[in-house]
Amino acid sequence: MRKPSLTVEIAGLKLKNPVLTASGTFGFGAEYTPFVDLNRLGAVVVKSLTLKPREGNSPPRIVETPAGILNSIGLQNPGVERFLGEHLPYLRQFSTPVIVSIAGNTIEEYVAAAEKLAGANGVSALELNISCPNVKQGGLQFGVDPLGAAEVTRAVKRAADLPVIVKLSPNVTSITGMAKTVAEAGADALSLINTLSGMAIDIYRRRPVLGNITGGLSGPAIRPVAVRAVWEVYRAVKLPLIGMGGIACAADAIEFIMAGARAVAVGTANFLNPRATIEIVKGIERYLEENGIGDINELVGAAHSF
Amino acid sequence: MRKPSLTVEIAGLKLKNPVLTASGTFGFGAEYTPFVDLNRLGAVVVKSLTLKPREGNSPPRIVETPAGILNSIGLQNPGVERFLGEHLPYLRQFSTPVIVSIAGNTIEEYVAAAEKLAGANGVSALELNISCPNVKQGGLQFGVDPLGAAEVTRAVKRAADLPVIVKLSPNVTSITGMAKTVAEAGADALSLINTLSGMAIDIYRRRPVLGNITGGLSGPAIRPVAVRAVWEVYRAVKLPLIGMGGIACAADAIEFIMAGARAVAVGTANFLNPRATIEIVKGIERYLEENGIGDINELVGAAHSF
Amino acid sequence: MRYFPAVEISRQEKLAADCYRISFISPEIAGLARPGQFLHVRINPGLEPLLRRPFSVHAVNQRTGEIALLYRVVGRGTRLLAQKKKGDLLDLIGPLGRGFTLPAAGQNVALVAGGIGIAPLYFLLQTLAGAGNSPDVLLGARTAGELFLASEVRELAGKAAVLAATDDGSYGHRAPVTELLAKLLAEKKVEIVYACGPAAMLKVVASLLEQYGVDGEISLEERMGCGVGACLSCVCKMRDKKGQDVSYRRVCLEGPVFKAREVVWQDFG
Amino acid sequence: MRYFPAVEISRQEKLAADCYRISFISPEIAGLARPGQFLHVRINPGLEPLLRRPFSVHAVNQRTGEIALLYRVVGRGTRLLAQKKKGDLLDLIGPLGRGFTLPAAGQNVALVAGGIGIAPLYFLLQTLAGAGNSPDVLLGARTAGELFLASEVRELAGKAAVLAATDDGSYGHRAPVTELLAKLLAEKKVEIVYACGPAAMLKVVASLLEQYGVDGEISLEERMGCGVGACLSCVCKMRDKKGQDVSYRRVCLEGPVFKAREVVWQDFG
Ligand SMILES: Cc1cc2nc3c(=O)[nH]c(=O)nc-3n(C[C@H](O)[C@H](O)[C@H](O)COP(=O)(O)OP(=O)(O)OC[C@H]3O[C@@H](n4cnc5c(N)ncnc54)[C@H](O)[C@@H]3O)c2cc1C
Ligand SMILES: Cc1cc2nc3c(=O)[nH]c(=O)nc-3n(C[C@H](O)[C@H](O)[C@H](O)COP(=O)(O)OP(=O)(O)OC[C@H]3O[C@@H](n4cnc5c(N)ncnc54)[C@H](O)[C@@H]3O)c2cc1C
Ligand SMILES: Cc1cc2nc3c(=O)[nH]c(=O)nc-3n(C[C@H](O)[C@H](O)[C@H](O)COP(=O)(O)O)c2cc1C
Ligand SMILES: Cc1cc2nc3c(=O)[nH]c(=O)nc-3n(C[C@H](O)[C@H](O)[C@H](O)COP(=O)(O)O)c2cc1C
Ligand code: FES
Ligand code: FES
Repeated sequence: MRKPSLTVEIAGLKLKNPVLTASGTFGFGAEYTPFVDLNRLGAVVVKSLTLKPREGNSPPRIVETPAGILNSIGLQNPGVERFLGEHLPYLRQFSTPVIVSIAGNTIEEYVAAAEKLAGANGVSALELNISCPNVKQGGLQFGVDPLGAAEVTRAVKRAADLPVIVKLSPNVTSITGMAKTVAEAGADALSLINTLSGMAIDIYRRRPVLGNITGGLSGPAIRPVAVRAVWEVYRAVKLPLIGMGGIACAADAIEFIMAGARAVAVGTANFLNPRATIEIVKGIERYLEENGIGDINELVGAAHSF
Repeated sequence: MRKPSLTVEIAGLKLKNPVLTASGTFGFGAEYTPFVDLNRLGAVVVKSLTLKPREGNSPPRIVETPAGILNSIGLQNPGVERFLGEHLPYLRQFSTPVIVSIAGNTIEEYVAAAEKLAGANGVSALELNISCPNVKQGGLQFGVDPLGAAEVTRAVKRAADLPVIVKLSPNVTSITGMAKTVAEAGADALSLINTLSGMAIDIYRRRPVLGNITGGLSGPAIRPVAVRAVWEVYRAVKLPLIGMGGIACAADAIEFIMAGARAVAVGTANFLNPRATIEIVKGIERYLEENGIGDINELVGAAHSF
Repeated sequence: MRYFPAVEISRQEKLAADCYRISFISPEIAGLARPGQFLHVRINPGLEPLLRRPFSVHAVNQRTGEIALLYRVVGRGTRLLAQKKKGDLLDLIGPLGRGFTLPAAGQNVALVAGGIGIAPLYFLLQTLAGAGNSPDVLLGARTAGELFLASEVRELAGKAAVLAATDDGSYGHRAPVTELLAKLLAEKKVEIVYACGPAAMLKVVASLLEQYGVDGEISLEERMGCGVGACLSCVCKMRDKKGQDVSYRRVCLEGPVFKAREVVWQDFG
Repeated sequence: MRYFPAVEISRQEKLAADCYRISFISPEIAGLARPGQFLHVRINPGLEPLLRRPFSVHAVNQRTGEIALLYRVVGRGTRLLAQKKKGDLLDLIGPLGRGFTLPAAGQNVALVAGGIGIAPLYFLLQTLAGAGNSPDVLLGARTAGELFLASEVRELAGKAAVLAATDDGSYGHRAPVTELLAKLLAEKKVEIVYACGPAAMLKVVASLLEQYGVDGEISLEERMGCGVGACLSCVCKMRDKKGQDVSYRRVCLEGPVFKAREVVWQDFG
């Protein structure tokens, strides 16, 4: 039997396979090249960029929790300019599409960042991070306010001639509501989910562990919440979905795909196993072979028709 | 040094210690008496009752996830009448207050259940479960709609001359908003959190694992989300808080207390260790002794003043 | 029912591919356990796996107080259990649930085991043999390799017939074990049948019993949380005595053994 | 830097209460490792603990290719690490980070170790000794029991002075090790100081170096995620060369070794 097809299409982008990197967990790609051949990934999603550089939150910025981690990086990033000058050229060597995540405090910032990136050669799509729980203003406010989310989406679509993927926050009453609003606003695809808002306390020092007090929960612990979000949004909107949240192995990835994700992103698992992305690509291929499935697309949403 | 004081007061109820059982995880108390002396608990919170008996959801009703479980019991319960006849008399033998959790599809059902229970001897307080994610109508709808939540709270307060504890859902954009609304509506205390909405898929059978498709996520996995909820609500309202979500040992309980919980409830951990509640009571006492703290109340919210 | 937080493993034996027998000494459990009851096992102290796993009491040595569990590796928990060694500790709650109702002296009894379903029936057989009752035993498995207990069963069964069937015919009759039961019921007056195995098999057993008007008890499986009746996770749909209204009953408390005719099968397979 | 998913433990030695040395054979790591670099260790394959744990390369035997890590049990991960036995496997990434810049031949060097801070400095000492440089070594600990490596250090240091101090005076001078450093700097021309230990101690070391205008490098610790520079979890605030604008730098990539004068101490203990 010939090898099954792993290629998927997201927002007009043809991807070799459905395995992406989750923004903020894979740096700008180069950090993982000692372990991973970037050419074998579906796409590289880089750390969220803001128009101007950001310092981020004060440490500690990470703490381990049961089957998860809390982080409060606070969008530390070099800004769009330096990304274009220092990081994008390196990524251009690879045949893998580069998806650039952008964040901001104001619509204007999103738009300005988007325009600069749209002009650059080697940026395949934009992911709007409107759901970062770790920055005081901006970030999450758009993520939990449907109007704000729609407005950012519309503005960026107008400003940049690139596919726009909107990344949704799980910290809302109705993620399907958010999904519908940004879909109507012109989003080409949706990423879900970003981290859950959480915190940890050091009972010996009697204070929050994180310098920022609260942080974003990620890792296997949140997988059931993420799978549910993908499941519900798949039924609510027609857009292609990129599922993420606790994916650590191929079986996890397939769970998201059957829930309705056309692609998946691997985040926290990179920290545990630097080759997680590649192993998941291989594992999905093996599953397809073992189950006589010729094309990954046959599995997208498969669990809805049981 | 004399033994530290563990007694706390919640909504006018004096509790021997701050360790309660989480509704639905401890049955009606009798199930755990082979392992636990109910007289040594702060209070027993029983499985949520509805006015009429409920059959619940079709199995499977439980699935294990990383550091957590998903359940979709669907409020199976014998109804208020049979509880009063078959279960409450047994609980009356103990000196420990009995808190009865009630749920319903309509305000009228909540009110009718509350009235019946208020009339009974041996019911110390009511906990309003407006946040069960596992029932089609009712349950969660009140939990995510501030107006509905306020209305139920007001109606039950009017109907029953008992302390009313409102249990909040984490599946909302703003749990502090919900807290403020039910506080204004007359709640005497708040319990948080109920389970997070989630699901799991069996990738070999290509279908959701749970008969109900989605379920509620509980256990250590959700602790960071629960601690954050307690932390935020503590700053938003003056009501006493009962914290729960992934508490498996005394250190976990103390984390909630320092975040602002005056009492804690143990749920999923009972399944792992049938003596969890008692061991947590002992562990808290030991911590107080080792740190020279005379009264547990000194720790409530301690992490806010670092 | 008691809580045994630290019981030392006395033996871990691999009986076949994926099939193990794990034993420990506990005169208390040996004294309390009845055939058909189960133990709720916490495999590791940490969070992996999180929940306990239920296993039927498989064999009891009243003299030494040694208890055995028979299990097949099917997932994460049983895989971790199979890694345990003599001397390691297990955390147990039990014995739990309602076991088999024993037959009156001299009643004609048959046991029907599908695959790992032999686990609780072996303890039942021990008990019956002890009471001088030697039932017919029907063993079913996918292949000969899974009939690893056949000889031990023969010893126990004494003069009674032990018949085996395999799906692939690699041992005994090439047939589902339920065919052996049909044959037995047709040829001989059986008064009570005890069965354990896959839901699909139990379903057939139940209909055969109905057809022949024979009483039977079966041991069911459902995913569990607490194991003690508190969480309502483990329910199966059952008819009441009069076979009328149906309701959910807890496998961990009202079961795991139920009267064959009580079970509402729609929920299975 | 490489990924070594399965390295077999060759030794696990308990050196003192809570202090262990764990070793494994890896000529590759032995060849790549520089003093001050660390390995990012996945202690168990499952989810407990979830994150890797960083440990400095403590000792390298170039002949046998054996690497040693020296660690103190302070929490869950190190407790689980201490349970590992010879023959068990470890999952390693490394060597990672920027190590110490070695001194020019003949420079006067001093090493200052606080408690478990001896871990990376021992490998540095091995390297210096190999290059014929015998630095002054100042060892600090809470009590004598924690100076378990003093004799091995003496051997390596050769003719150079090894001074020890304990908080409780149970061995050597009853003083913080920083007092020994103050004395040394006052009495002798030291050109480079290498230090590792608790943040509070490093802070004092840094101010002494500033006071005496002596160069120094220190090894910092911060909680890590990826260990390879991708997640920005492990940052510490640093001054740039000119001592002007401050910015966050990654302990895992730009560190763990930094110039003493670069560190902005407000962020610490
Ligand atoms: C009363 C009772 C007695 C049992 N006796 C035996 C026995 O003697 N020998 C034996 O091999 N097996 C027995 N089982 C089945 C055994 O409990 C499961 O095979 C085991 O729990 C699987 O765990 P796992 O982690 O390896 O599988 P996984 O599939 O990884 O388990 C995931 C979750 O599903 C649950 N689960 C999976 N399969 C079953 C099942 N068939 N029944 C109940 N829960 C399940 C697990 O407990 C766990 O919570 C019994 C089940 C019950 C209810
Ligand atoms: C570059 C570097 C080199 C190190 N070298 C050594 C060494 O050679 N010997 C040694 O004993 N220790 C060393 N440490 C400290 C060591 O990493 C921690 O003691 C260890 O991670 C504690 O893990 P735990 O699970 O036992 O503690 P826990 O407190 O349970 O750990 C909880 C979380 O906090 C992190 N954490 C806790 N303490 C520290 C710390 N001091 N530094 C960084 N992360 C921490 C853990 O990695 C884990 O993610 C080093 C740290 C760094 C950053
Ligand atoms: C350390 C860290 C940094 C992150 N930074 C970003 C970010 O900059 N932008 C973003 O959209 N998501 C960010 N995320 C969220 C992840 O992209 C992902 O949505 C989330 O972690 C869930 O996936 P996981 O469980 O596989 O990690 C970050 C997550 C982690 C753990
Ligand atoms: C099996 C199960 C049944 C539950 N049933 C109820 C219920 O009837 N009413 C309710 O308010 N909460 C119910 N809950 C939620 C718990 O009371 C608790 O809020 C939640 O599980 C978080 O705590 P934990 O992580 O300690 O379990 C149930 C939880 C579980 C696991
Ligand atoms: S497992 Fe909890 S009621 Fe049966
Ligand atoms: S640990 Fe990820 S950047 Fe340092």
